[in-house]
Amino acid sequence: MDDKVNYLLRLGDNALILSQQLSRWCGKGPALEEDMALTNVALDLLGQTRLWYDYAAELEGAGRDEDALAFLRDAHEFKNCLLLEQPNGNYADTLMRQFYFDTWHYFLIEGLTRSADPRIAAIAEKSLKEVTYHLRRSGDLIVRLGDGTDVSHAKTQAAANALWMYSGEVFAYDTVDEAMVAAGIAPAAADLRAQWLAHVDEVFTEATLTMPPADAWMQSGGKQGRHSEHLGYILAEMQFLQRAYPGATW
Amino acid sequence: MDDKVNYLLRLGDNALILSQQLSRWCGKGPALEEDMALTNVALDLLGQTRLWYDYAAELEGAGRDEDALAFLRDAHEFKNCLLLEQPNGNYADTLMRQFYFDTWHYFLIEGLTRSADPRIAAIAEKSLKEVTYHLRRSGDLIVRLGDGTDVSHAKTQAAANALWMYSGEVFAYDTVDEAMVAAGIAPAAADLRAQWLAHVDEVFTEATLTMPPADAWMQSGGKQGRHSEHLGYILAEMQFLQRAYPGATW
Amino acid sequence: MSADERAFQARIDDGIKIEAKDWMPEAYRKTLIRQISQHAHSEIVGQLPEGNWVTRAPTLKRKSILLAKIQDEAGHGLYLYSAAETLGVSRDELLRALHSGKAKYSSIFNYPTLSWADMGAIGWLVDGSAIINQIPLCRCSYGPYARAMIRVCKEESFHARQGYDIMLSLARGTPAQKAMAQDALNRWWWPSLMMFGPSDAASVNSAQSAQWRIKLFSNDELRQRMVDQTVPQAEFLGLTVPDPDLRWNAETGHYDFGAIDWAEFHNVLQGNGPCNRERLQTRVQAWDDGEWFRDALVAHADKQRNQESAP
Amino acid sequence: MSADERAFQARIDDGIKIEAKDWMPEAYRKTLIRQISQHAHSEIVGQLPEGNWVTRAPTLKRKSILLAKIQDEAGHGLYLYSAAETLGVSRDELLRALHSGKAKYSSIFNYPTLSWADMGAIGWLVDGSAIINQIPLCRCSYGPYARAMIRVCKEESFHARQGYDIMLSLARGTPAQKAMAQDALNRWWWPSLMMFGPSDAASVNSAQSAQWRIKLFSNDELRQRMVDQTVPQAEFLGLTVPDPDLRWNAETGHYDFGAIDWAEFHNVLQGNGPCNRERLQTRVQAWDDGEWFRDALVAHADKQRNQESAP
Repeated sequence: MDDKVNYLLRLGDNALILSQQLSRWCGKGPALEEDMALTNVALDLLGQTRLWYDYAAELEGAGRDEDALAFLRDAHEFKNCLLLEQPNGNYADTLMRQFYFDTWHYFLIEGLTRSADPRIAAIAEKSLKEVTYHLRRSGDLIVRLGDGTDVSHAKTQAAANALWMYSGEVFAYDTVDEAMVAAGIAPAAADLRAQWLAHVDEVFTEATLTMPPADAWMQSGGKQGRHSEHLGYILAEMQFLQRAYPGATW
Repeated sequence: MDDKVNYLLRLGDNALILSQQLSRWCGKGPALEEDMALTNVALDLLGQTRLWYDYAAELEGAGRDEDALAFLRDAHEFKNCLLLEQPNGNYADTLMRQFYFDTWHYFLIEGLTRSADPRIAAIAEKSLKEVTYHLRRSGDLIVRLGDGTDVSHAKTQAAANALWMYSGEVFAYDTVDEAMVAAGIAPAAADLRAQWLAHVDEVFTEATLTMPPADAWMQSGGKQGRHSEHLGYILAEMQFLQRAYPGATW
Repeated sequence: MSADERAFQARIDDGIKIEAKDWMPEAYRKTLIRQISQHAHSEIVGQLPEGNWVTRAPTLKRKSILLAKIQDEAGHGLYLYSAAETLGVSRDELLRALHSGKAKYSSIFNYPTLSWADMGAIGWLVDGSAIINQIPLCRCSYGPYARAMIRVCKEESFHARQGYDIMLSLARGTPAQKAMAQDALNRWWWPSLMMFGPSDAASVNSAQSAQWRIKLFSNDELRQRMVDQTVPQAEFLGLTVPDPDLRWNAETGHYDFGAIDWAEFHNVLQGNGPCNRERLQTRVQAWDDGEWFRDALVAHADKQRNQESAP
Repeated sequence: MSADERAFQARIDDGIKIEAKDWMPEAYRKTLIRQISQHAHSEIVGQLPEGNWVTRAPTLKRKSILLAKIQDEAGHGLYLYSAAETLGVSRDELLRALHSGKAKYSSIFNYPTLSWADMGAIGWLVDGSAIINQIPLCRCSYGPYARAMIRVCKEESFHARQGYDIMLSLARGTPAQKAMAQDALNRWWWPSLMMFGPSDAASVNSAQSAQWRIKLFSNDELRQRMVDQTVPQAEFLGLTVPDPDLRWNAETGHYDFGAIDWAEFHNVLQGNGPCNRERLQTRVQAWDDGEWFRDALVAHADKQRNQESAP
């Protein structure tokens, strides 16, 4: 598979799987305002998914459209990072997953606005306002929960610790990522990671949370299609109609 | 669809969906002995499913085999009663669902041993030992939980109440069921219901549980393919591989 | 009638809106609180049957439209709770009444969504009926409610069109899809007609509400409007309305339709619908599970306030 | 060496089984408890990666075989806990050690099962390795353990054959199925080789265990046996073993194979495998969620006993 197509699918898969997970909260959030805000994020990510997939499909030129990419690939063909397929858990888990992602996503998208690929730069430009809002929102909530009650502090710290080992995969560049860096298409890992660590540290400090060690063991494999056991279930549900009624138009 | 085929599918679907639900407990039961016993029940039901499906497929003569019936029908084509698709919940919920089903199933299978259809009678004969054991086991556990601790009593009573409205569908005979009764193939509803009520009453009395009112409103629709929202998720998971890899041999 | 009451009724008769700070009879206030909160609860509970298909929407575009629709519903709930709050009751109080089972929500949401076609049928029939019910309320006597309804109706008409569009795709799709659409129409048709409430003969409180201009048309009038509007749409889809007694009456210029099974209506209302228990449980659990979160936001806000007011 | 110790070792050297009531050195008892309970825990935790596919098995027959296999594993756990109990430790104590993270289980179960082919690979490679490890233990010095292993091994060999049969169907299936099988072999090959433990040079306690006849062959000997047995099977399947250094050595009559990544082995052992946390959490939660159930059975049994002993 072409490196750029692969890279675009990684971007799209991250956004789609996270959007899918968030949409499970529909009507079940802890407050009406949260229901709306979370759905908003899910919608933004879904929109971004479609932009990445459309470009990937076009470059691939294999006759697959956005829906074929979303609904007709099995787990080993998905390239999202493991973080995004982790279960929703309680609301602190959901928000911490979001915060870890949003922080990386913001700096990445910000970097991609300067991509040598004009289409990627344009998509990033279009997404930047959204991901800026996402990051402000999730960081703000982490502060309020971390520095809220004892219960919320404990839940948020537990989520921070539990998800930490999934936070590093985005910076573990393989040949695909490095090819994008070499071509001036994507920002380098080291810069993003430094920005990520600094921002998480800042928010955690304000939130009175302890940041787990930066040199902790990090899980990986998602980008290369080696996922956790969660993804298969997510896809079985998401893809049911397209699989059960092949060739139908919806 | 032929009434007898329909009737056989109802029997098979009940057994399959319950087996599927029980198999979710694999490795997660409250005690090793329970893990084994529950898996045993799941295995028995799966075996019965295959016997019913094989006969249904043969009578239908449409080239569908047991796997086509299990994995290539959508929710509205499934004919299991609503009781069996209710979520596992806690272990008391799982056991109460089992007890309500086992009680009906035992009396039904016992009646079917005298079916005018010799193949059905033979399958019933073969299953009778299994369902006798199932009923003894679940009744025994209901007694021990109902008359165990305050906590177990409360959980068991709550399960009894919550599932009660799904316990009557098996006795709500429609034209398909009545055709089977008229042909001497299946036992009449009234007899089964009387036996069911008497047995549940006896076990609940020993378990110090209160039996909900016999004339309470009962949900129905499953036999006719009008299910709860649960079944779609059960099938999406169960059918994934057959749907995603059409035509493959496993 | 007291002088206050006479003046109040005169304003209504003159078409002047009642505002939150105006004097109003206690019964008017209570009736409005009941009506508005019931509507708000319906928006909130109404997210659940659609939420049931959002993770299984068949295309990314349909998923996106459905998500946006559910978000709109949460927004409608928000406007409506705010409108109710102008009458001196808090959102938390209203939610407590919902969670305890004291307050009602529209019975239609006690039916399950069994296929993707139900996303079409709900938009087309349920939102369609809701709009017919709600458009007159944009002119109702209570200002905050009328203004909330204007916003709600605008978005609802999008939802109805999107629902019809789903039905259209299915009706023009494969035989399996068409069957799915027909099955959804079969299941949602009668409950949608029941959404307008009991027939006028059986309806209580209608006269007073009409006088107060918070009920502008009778249940049966609105129901007839729905049938007249929907039957040609079903015909266009090539689907069959599940009512053997349905026929065009050239004399009245309306469709005659069959008798509604009010026993079913009352049975569902009494809690025996297929999903009553689950819908309420889901909302109660969401609320209970979210308690620590809401508490934390309050605690954090308190800390911030204390810090700001510190010397 | 004391007289007791000498007599004990002499019995072992004569091939006489040690039984529960016999005198034994404390270190022998402890080593056995550790080894048997680790094996028991592995059976219990080992249910989870396979349980992950039981609801998604592709045919009713495969589902049935998989369910039966998982049930056998629970049974093995049961025999083995019983064998450990003969050494004076209760099942609850052993489970506490598992749940607290103090006791280990086979590291192989910290890898995820990502496709149906993993059900084949686990049966073929993981159960295959387990059998090679366990067959000698049927002749180990401690009677209850040896007898438990005889039962276990009999069933395991079924499992290994069933796993190979899954691989065979996939390897002869569609290109997608064959790719699934190859991917599973790629992921499970090295972890299966690691199941035999560190190479003899790095292995501790081996000498003493060998003397006690609770370890009859070295890790490397057993590992070589596994490679020699499995490579031709992979060839028959038409699959490629993911080891570029693998080749037949006509001189030794064995396959030479590449270096094992012991860093990965130790990393997983230390808790950094893909599923360490989830596996343990699942078991702990099952145990905690089941507490009320176990308590109820005890309470009921107590009531029955009291009633029986009442006048």
